Amino acid sequence: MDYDATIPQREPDDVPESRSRRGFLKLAALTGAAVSVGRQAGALSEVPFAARELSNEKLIEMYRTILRIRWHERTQADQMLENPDYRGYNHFYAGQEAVATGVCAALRNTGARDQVDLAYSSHRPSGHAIAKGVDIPKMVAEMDFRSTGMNGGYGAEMHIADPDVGFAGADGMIGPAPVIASGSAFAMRARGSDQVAVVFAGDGNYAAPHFHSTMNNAALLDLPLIYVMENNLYHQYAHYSLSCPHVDIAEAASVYGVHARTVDGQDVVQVYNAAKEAVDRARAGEGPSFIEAKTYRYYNHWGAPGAKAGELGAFGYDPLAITHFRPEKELRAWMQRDPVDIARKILVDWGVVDTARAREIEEEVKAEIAEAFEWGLAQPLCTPEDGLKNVFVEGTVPPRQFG
Amino acid sequence: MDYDATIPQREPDDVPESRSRRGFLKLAALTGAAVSVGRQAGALSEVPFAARELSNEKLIEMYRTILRIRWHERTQADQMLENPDYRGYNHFYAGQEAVATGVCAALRNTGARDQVDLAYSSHRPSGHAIAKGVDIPKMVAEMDFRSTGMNGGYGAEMHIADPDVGFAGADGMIGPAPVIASGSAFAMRARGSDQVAVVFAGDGNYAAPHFHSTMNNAALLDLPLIYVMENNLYHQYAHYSLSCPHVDIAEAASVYGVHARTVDGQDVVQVYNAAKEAVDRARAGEGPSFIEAKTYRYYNHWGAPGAKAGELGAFGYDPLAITHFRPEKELRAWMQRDPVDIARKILVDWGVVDTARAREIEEEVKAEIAEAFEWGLAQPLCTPEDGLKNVFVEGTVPPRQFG
Amino acid sequence: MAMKSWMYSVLEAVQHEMREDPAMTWIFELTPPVASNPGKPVINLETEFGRKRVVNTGIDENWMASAVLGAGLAGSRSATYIPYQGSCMPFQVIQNVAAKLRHKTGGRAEMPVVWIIEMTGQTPGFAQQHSCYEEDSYYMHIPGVRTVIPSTPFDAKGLMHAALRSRDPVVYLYPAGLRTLTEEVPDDPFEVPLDKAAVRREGGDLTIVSSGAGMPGVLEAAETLAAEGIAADVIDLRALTEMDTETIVNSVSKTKRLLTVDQSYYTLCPGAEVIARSVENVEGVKVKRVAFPDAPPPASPEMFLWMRPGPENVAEAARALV
Amino acid sequence: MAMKSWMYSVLEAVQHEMREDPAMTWIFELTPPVASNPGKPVINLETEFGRKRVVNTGIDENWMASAVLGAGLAGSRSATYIPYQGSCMPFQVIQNVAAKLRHKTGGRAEMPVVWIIEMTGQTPGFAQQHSCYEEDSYYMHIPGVRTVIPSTPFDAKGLMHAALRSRDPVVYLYPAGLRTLTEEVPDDPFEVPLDKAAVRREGGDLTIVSSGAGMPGVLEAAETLAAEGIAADVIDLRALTEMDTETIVNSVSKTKRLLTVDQSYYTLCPGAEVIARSVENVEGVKVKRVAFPDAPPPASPEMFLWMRPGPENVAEAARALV
Ligand SMILES: Cc1ncc(C[n+]2csc(CCOP(=O)(O)OP(=O)(O)O)c2C)c(N)n1
Ligand SMILES: Cc1ncc(C[n+]2csc(CCOP(=O)(O)OP(=O)(O)O)c2C)c(N)n1
Ligand SMILES: [Mg+2]
Ligand SMILES: [Mg+2]
Repeated sequence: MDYDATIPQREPDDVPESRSRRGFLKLAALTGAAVSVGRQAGALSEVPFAARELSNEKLIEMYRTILRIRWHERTQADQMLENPDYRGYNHFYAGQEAVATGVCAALRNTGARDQVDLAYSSHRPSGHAIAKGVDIPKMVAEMDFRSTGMNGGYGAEMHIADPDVGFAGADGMIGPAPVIASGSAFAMRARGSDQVAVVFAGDGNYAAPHFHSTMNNAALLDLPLIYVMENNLYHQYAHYSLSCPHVDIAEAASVYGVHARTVDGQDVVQVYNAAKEAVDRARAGEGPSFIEAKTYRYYNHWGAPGAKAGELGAFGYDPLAITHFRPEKELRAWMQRDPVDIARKILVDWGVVDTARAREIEEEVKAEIAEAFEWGLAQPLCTPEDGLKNVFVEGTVPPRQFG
Repeated sequence: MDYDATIPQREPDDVPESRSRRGFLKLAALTGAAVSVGRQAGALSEVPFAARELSNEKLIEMYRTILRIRWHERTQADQMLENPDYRGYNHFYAGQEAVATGVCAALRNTGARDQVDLAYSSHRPSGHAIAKGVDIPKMVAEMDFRSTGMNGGYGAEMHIADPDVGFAGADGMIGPAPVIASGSAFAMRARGSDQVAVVFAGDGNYAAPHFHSTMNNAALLDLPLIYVMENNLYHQYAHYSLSCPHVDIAEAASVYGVHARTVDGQDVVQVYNAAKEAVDRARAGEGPSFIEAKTYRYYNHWGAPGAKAGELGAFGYDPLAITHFRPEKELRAWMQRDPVDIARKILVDWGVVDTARAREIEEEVKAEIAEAFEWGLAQPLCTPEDGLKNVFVEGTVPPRQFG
Repeated sequence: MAMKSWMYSVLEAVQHEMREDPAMTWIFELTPPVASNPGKPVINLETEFGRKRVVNTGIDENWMASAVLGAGLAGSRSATYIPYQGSCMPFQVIQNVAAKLRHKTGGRAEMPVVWIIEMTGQTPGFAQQHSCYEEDSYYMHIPGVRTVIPSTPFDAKGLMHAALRSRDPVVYLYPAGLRTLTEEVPDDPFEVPLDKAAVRREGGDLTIVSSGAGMPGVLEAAETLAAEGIAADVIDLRALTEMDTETIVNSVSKTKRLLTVDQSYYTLCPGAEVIARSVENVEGVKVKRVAFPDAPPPASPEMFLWMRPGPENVAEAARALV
Repeated sequence: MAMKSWMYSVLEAVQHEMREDPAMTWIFELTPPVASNPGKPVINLETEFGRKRVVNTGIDENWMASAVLGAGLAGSRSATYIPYQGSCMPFQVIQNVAAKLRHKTGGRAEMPVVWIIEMTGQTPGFAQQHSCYEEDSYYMHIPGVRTVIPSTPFDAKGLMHAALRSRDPVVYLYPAGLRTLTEEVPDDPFEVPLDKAAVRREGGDLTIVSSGAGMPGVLEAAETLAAEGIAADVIDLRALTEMDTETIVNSVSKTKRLLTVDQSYYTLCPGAEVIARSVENVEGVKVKRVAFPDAPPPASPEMFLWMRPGPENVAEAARALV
C-alpha cells in the first residue's frame, strides 16, 4: 500500500514541525501497509469476541445488510451515470459497509421511542440508514425527490430520517450531530432507560470544536453514547493528518476517560465485537465509548465522478489537480480488503454458508435492490405548494414569492 | 486545607460515576493540602530555573508589579464599598497576582506592532493589564467611565485594551479569546516575526468548545502561542471538577502535543521560569505551550460582596445558598500562601532587598495607586453623543432613539 | 393567585411540567434553578428532581442547546436556560439544524424543546457584550422555531407552559432586565398562546408596537400621552415568529399612524418587519421607528442611557407622528 | 481588461494585495484558492505564497474566522473563505467580539480583516441546509462590521480590493450561485466603495431593490417590464451595512412605488429594512415585497423552484404595483 503518498507533499521549510506531526509521519512510514493488520491483531486480542454468540441467521442477515448497502450504492451510481432522468445523488458509502453493519447489528432497531436505540448519521447516510433498517424502496424514492419517499421528498440524501427504526437521521453539517446525539444519551440516562445513542461521524469531525463538547460531556455525565468515527483518511480532498495530530483519533477520545477502541473497519466481525462491548457497557451504565473504524471510501467525496457504470469505485478523478488528492494506488490497496469479500469468507470459513449459497444470496439482494429502484423511481413527484408545510407541526406558512 | 469540601456534595446514586471522575475524587482526597507542594516540587525540578538570570532591578520591578495589582484591587474594592459616587466594578484578581506578573516579566512589553508581544485577557483583566504595563491612572479612569480613560469610557472593566503595550484586551466572553489569540500567533509565524501571543484564561475555558480549536490548531501549525490557564478552582459557583475530567487541565493540552506545564501560581519565580521556557520555545519556532497555574481568588466572582473596606478578601458570602459555593476554610488556606508574601520572602532571602526596604516599596506603591485613583476619579465624564462614534474607523452612526 | 416575581412564575411552570412528566430534563449554567417568593415554598429544581434530570456542566452553551435538542429527538421534553453572555453561542445549531429538522424529515422529527435565551440591555456600565439587546432579530429571521418574548410575569408563566407543551421547538427570549417585575399570577398552570400579540391599551390616535424590555417604557409613555389627550393602541408582540400580523394590521388600519419601539439595533429591528407588514397591507400609513442606534452599547452610563430608547423618546416620537 | 469569471476576478484582487503586503494571510477550507481563466495565468495562492501564509486545517469555521481576527489585531491584514455549510459557525465571534471591538476599545483595536462567507440558494435538490439563502439578514443586523454582497464579477473584484484595504472588518457575502457569471473586468486593481448602492437601471415607474443572487432575476424582469412599457429603477444594494439610504430614498421619492426582492426568508429579509427606511422618509409609497417564504428550502425541485422568487414573480408583483 502506497501509504506515504497519502501524506500531502510540502516544502521542507514550509512544514509545521510540531512534535506530534513528526510522530505521525514517522509512525506512518514505519508501519506502512501493515497499519490495518497491526490494528486488526490488536483488536482481536483486546476486544471480547462477542461474535461467537451470533446465530447463523443473524450472521447471514449481516451479510445481507452489507450486500444491500453495496448494491444500493452501485445501482444508484449507475443511475447517476446512465439515466439522464435520474435526479438523485449520494455521498457513496461503498467500501465502508462493514462499519454500519457491524455497529447496527449490536443495536435494538425496533420498538417504541423509549425502547429503540437511536443512530445519528452524517452527510454520508445511506449505509447507516440501511443497516438501521429503513425501508429501502422508500429511501430510494426519497433520494429522487418523490412525494411518497421516506421524508415526503423534503429532505433527500443528506437529510433522510426514519424515527420508526431509530434512524435519527442524516445531517449535512460537520460538527453538530455528535453533540445532539449526546443530548439523546443524556435524556435516556435521565429517564432511566437502557437505550443507547450512536453517532456515526467521519474523521473530519475531529477538528470541529463540537468534538470536545461531545467527549467532555459524555465523560462527565457518563452518557450511554457510542461515537463511531469512520476514519476513511480523508475529508473531501484533505488527508486527516492536516487536521489531527493523532495517528489514532481514538487516542483523543480516551484522554477524556471515554472507553476507546480502534478497529479494522473492513471486517464486520471486529466492528461488531467492539460495538457489542460498547453497547453492553452503555446499557449497564458504564458510560460512553468511542470506536474508531479504519476504513476507506471507494467513490469520490460526492457523487459518481470518475466512476464507470457497472464498475465498482471511482479512479483517477482530480479535476482541480489538488495536491492533497488521494492516490489511486491507495484506493486499489484498500479494495484488496473489501468488506463484502471479508464477510463472505468469514461465513464460508465458519460453515454458515457455502460459496454457492453466498453467491445466491448476493443475487437475491441484487434483485431486491433493483426492485427498490423500480418502485422508488416510479413514485409521484411532489406538489409545489407542499413546501409550505412541515415548518411547524400544524398549518402552512404563507407563500411570499408572489409579493 | 479542607480540600474535600470543595467537591460538590451529591447523592450517591445521583453521581455520574465516570472513571475519570472517580480518579479525580481519589486523587484529590489522597493529596489533600499537599497538592500545591507536590506540584511545586515537580515544577522546580522540571522547568529550567531561568529566574537565576534576573537582575535585581528586574526582580524588584516584578515585586512592584505584584504590589501594584494588589493595591489596585484593594483600593478599588474600598471604593466600591465606601464611595457611593464610585460607579466602577471589577472581577478582582487579588490572590492571583503572581501569575500575570511572572508571565509578563518574560514578555516584550514595548515596541512597534511587529515587535511587542501580545497578551489577551479575560473578564478578570486588571492584573494582566497592570503586568503588561498599561498606564494605571488611565485604567482607573476607564473603569469609572471617564472620557479620558484608556478607552474613552467606551469599554470599562471587561473591555479594557491598550495595544501600545501589547495588551490586546479584556473580553467578557468565555471561549473566543484563546482562539483569537491563536490567530495572532498564526500571523506572527506567517510574517516571520519572533513575537509571541499569550492568552490568559480561567479554568472555565476548558469546557468551551473553543479549547479544542485553540489547542488543535496551535499544535498543527506550530504557533507561537502561550496559553496561560489560571486554574483558581472555580468558575463562578462551580468547582472545575464539574466541567473537567482532569485533575491537571494541562494534561488535556499535552495530548495535542502542546508543551504543557503545571506550576504553583502563587510563586512568581516558578511562574516566570515556566513562562520564560515557553517564550524561548515560541521565539525559536518550537511551537505552543500551555501553562496551568494553580491559584485562587480572594474575592468572590464579581465585585466586592462579602468584603469589608480596609480588609483583604471576601468571606462567607453565599446569598443563594449554592451547594457548590467555595468554602471559607479553603480560601483561608490559600491565603496562607499569599503571592505578595512569597515574592517578598524570595527577594529578602536572595538578598535583593531587606525587609525594611520591601515594606518601603510597598508604601511607595500604595501612594502611587492612591494617586492613580485620585487622578482617575477626577477625570471628566463622557459626552452622550460620543456613543455614536467608533463603530467604524470613520464617521458617526445616526441616532435612532428619537424616531 | 398571588403577587409573584418573574423568576418564580417561570419556575412554577417548569416545576409543574417536570412533576407531570418524569422524563423531562432541564440544563442550566450560571443561574441555579432556584426561586423564592414571599409566602410560597422555595422552588429548587436541582434538589427536587436530582442531578440526573437537572444538570449543569461546563461553560458550553452550544452543548446545552444541542443537548436539549437531542433529548427532544429521543422523545424527552427538555429545556435549557442560556445566560445572556452565551446567547449566540448556540445560534448555528438552532438556525441550521433544529429549525430545519421538521421540514427536512417531512414532518417526522419531534422536538418538544425550549431554549430560554436571556437578553440584557438594562444595566448601564456593562457595555458592548453585556448591555446588548440584539438577539431578537437574529432569532426572528429563523423559520421553523417559534420565537416568543414575554414582557410580564403572567405572560412569562403562560408562555412557558405553552412552550413546554408545544411540539414545536421554541426560542423563549427572556429580557433579564424585567426580572424585578412582580404581578398577580395564578398558581395553577395556564397557557398564553405562542402566536398572539397582546393589545395592552386601546386608543385610536396611533399604534405603538413593541416587545419584551421595550414594553415598560412604552406603557409609561402611553400614560403620559393619554394625559395629553393622545390615545394610543399599544401592542406587545409577544410572538416574533410567527408574528401576529392580523392584530397589527387591525390597529394600523384604524389609526394610520404607526410607531415601533425597539431596544434592538435599528437596522432590521423587529419594528422594521412590523412597518413592512403594515404598509404592505394598509395604504397611507405614517410611520416612525424608535430603536437603539446601529452601534454597540457603550460602557459609559452617559452615552448608554442617552442612546437607549426611553419613555420620553417614545412620547416625543408619538407626538411628532399624530 | 478581459472577460473574467467571478472567482478569477476575486482571486486576482487577493493575489494583488498579497503581493503588495508580505504579511497578509489567507485561510481556506474546501475550496483551494485556485482559479483559471482563458488566456490568463492560473492563480494559485497556496503555491505562490506558501503554506505559512495560505493555510487550511480542519473543518472549524469558527477557528478560521477567529484566526483572521487575531491576525488583524496583531497587525496583519487577513482574510478567510468560509464555505456556505459553515456560514453561521463563526456567527458569535463576528457578532459579539469583532463587531464590538473597535467601539469597546474606544477606537484602539485595528481589524483589517475580511470574512468571505459563501451563500447558496441556487441548487435545486440540495435542500434545507444546502439551498438556504438567509445569512444576509443575520449579518446585516450587526453593527460594527461592514456587510457587503456583490452581484457581478466586476463588483466582486472591486469590493474585494476595498474590503482588503479597509481598516473596518468586512463580512463579504458571496452568492455562490453567481459563480458562473463572467464579464469584462480590469486587470489593474480598483475599488468599489463599501457603502454605495448601484443603480443598475433607471426607469421612473417603480423602484425595485434587491441584492446578491436576487439581481439576475430582477434585471431579467426589468427587461420584460420595459418591453411592456413599465420602466423600473433597479437598485442593487451592494452594501447591507451601512445601507445606502440616500440612493433608495431618491428613487422612491420619484417613483412612489417600491418592490423589494429577496432570496432570503420573508420575515426580516433585507427588503423589510428597505421598506421601513423608505416609508420613514417618503410619504404615500405603495410597497410590495417578494421573498422566499418563511420555510426552509425543501429538497424536491418542484417545491423549491416554486418557492424561490424568480423573474416572473418579480414582473408579476411589479405589474400589480404600478
Ligand atoms: C460545518 C461544515 N463545514 C463544511 C462542510 C462541507 N463538508 C461536507 S462533507 C465534508 C468532509 C467530511 O469529511 P469526513 O467527516 O471525514 O467524512 P467523509 O466525507 O470522509 O465521510 C465537508 C468539509 C460541512 N458539511 N459542514
Ligand atoms: C460564553 C459565556 N458564557 C457565560 C459567561 C458568564 N461568565 C462570566 S465569567 C464566568 C466564569 C469564568 O470562570 P473561569 O474561566 O474559571 O475564570 P475566573 O472567573 O475563575 O477567573 C462565566 C460563566 C460568559 N462570560 N461567557
Ligand atoms: Mg473522512
Ligand atoms: Mg476559574
